[in-house]
Amino acid sequence: MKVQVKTFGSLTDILAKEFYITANDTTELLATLSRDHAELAQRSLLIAVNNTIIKTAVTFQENDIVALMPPYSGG
Amino acid sequence: MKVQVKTFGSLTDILAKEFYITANDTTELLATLSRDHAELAQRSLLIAVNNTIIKTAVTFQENDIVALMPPYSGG
Amino acid sequence: MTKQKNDIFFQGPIPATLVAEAISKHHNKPEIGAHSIFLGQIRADQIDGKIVKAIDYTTNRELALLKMEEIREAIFDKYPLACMHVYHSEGEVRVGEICFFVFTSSAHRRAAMDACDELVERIKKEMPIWGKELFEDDTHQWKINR
Amino acid sequence: MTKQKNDIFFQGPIPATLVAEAISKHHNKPEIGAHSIFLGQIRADQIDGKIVKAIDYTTNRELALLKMEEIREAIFDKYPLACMHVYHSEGEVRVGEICFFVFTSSAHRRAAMDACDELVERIKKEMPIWGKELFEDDTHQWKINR
Repeated sequence: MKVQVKTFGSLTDILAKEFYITANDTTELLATLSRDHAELAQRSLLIAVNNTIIKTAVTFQENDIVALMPPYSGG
Repeated sequence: MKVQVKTFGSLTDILAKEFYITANDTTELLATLSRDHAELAQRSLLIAVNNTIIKTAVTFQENDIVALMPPYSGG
Repeated sequence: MTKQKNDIFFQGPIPATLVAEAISKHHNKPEIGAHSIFLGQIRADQIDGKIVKAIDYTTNRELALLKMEEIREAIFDKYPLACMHVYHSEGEVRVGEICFFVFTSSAHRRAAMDACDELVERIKKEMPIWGKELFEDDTHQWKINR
Repeated sequence: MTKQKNDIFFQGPIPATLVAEAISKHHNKPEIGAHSIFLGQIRADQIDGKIVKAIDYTTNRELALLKMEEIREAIFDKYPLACMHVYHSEGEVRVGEICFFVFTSSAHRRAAMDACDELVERIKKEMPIWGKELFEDDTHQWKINR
């Protein structure tokens, strides 16, 4: 599946802010990104698929929008 | 002793805001005022002598300033 | 509309612009990270079918300012505050207007918030201030704090 | 400087006049007796010998607005509030300027104060907002909330 990835906060120092990538599920997506960007491996990440935070691995549908987010630091 | 009495809050509906009176101590002062103003008897009052709140009866010095105050209701 | 040093009393309603001015004065304090503000506003309470239109505040000013110094010192001793400001109206304040303004500032939020909370409680309980509730029919009743 | 309905984000620093305007808008609400306000101000933190001069805030705006609606509903369900307003800066906010403004109003003080407190905690913890601390030497570090 082709999905759109958006990155936020400190992740934008490592990855592009928006890009398209092919992956079957969130696990595969993270594995692919971590292979190319070793710094990602030790990061604590929140993942939202189509604006819903997911707690366990999710299988993608074509054109899903995936947000990769480090811990929040607003306020 | 002649003392100056100042009244506050709801007491000003019953007594003058400021007056002079002769009394030896706070107990005598309250007894005199309650005799002339029956409404005072059931009131809960705070008393300050020369800007110090007193908890027990105090003997007056000449020209003491006595504040008679109902429960506070600021804010 | 005048306010002397250490005088917390403000004649009439406290304008919203005073709150803005108080905030602005802290822009040059780089150690501050949090401000906590409490505002008391006159509520149109209904009592025995009559509606409050204003509260007329009077004080034992000398005793109040002594008590305020005592409270101020206790709060500064207890919390790591950068600043503390308190204003209370004297005289008539109408429904919808502000009669009470407490403002605390600190590096981290917990100190400002807890100090503001404690200041509000202590001032209501310990400051010799009295509110006379004025009704729309020109009668009155003395306010009771619960 | 524009703010759409339900949009909590404000471009750049939040001016003190916005706080005054927010207060003034409640003068015609006779059921309100208490307002509680929290303001976050950019602190000149020193980190490894470098001093913060500003924070640049970015957000996941879509997710943030959905989350804000969820928080807003939960707070209104939990506390008897008359009003609730939240503003958070987006973009660069310099030391001494305001980046976060939470404003709650209620008949009696406890609801406004507790709701304001809970809003501040939940927004810091649950809203997808990130602060990039800009140092005086033009390096940066991503803020971590504790």
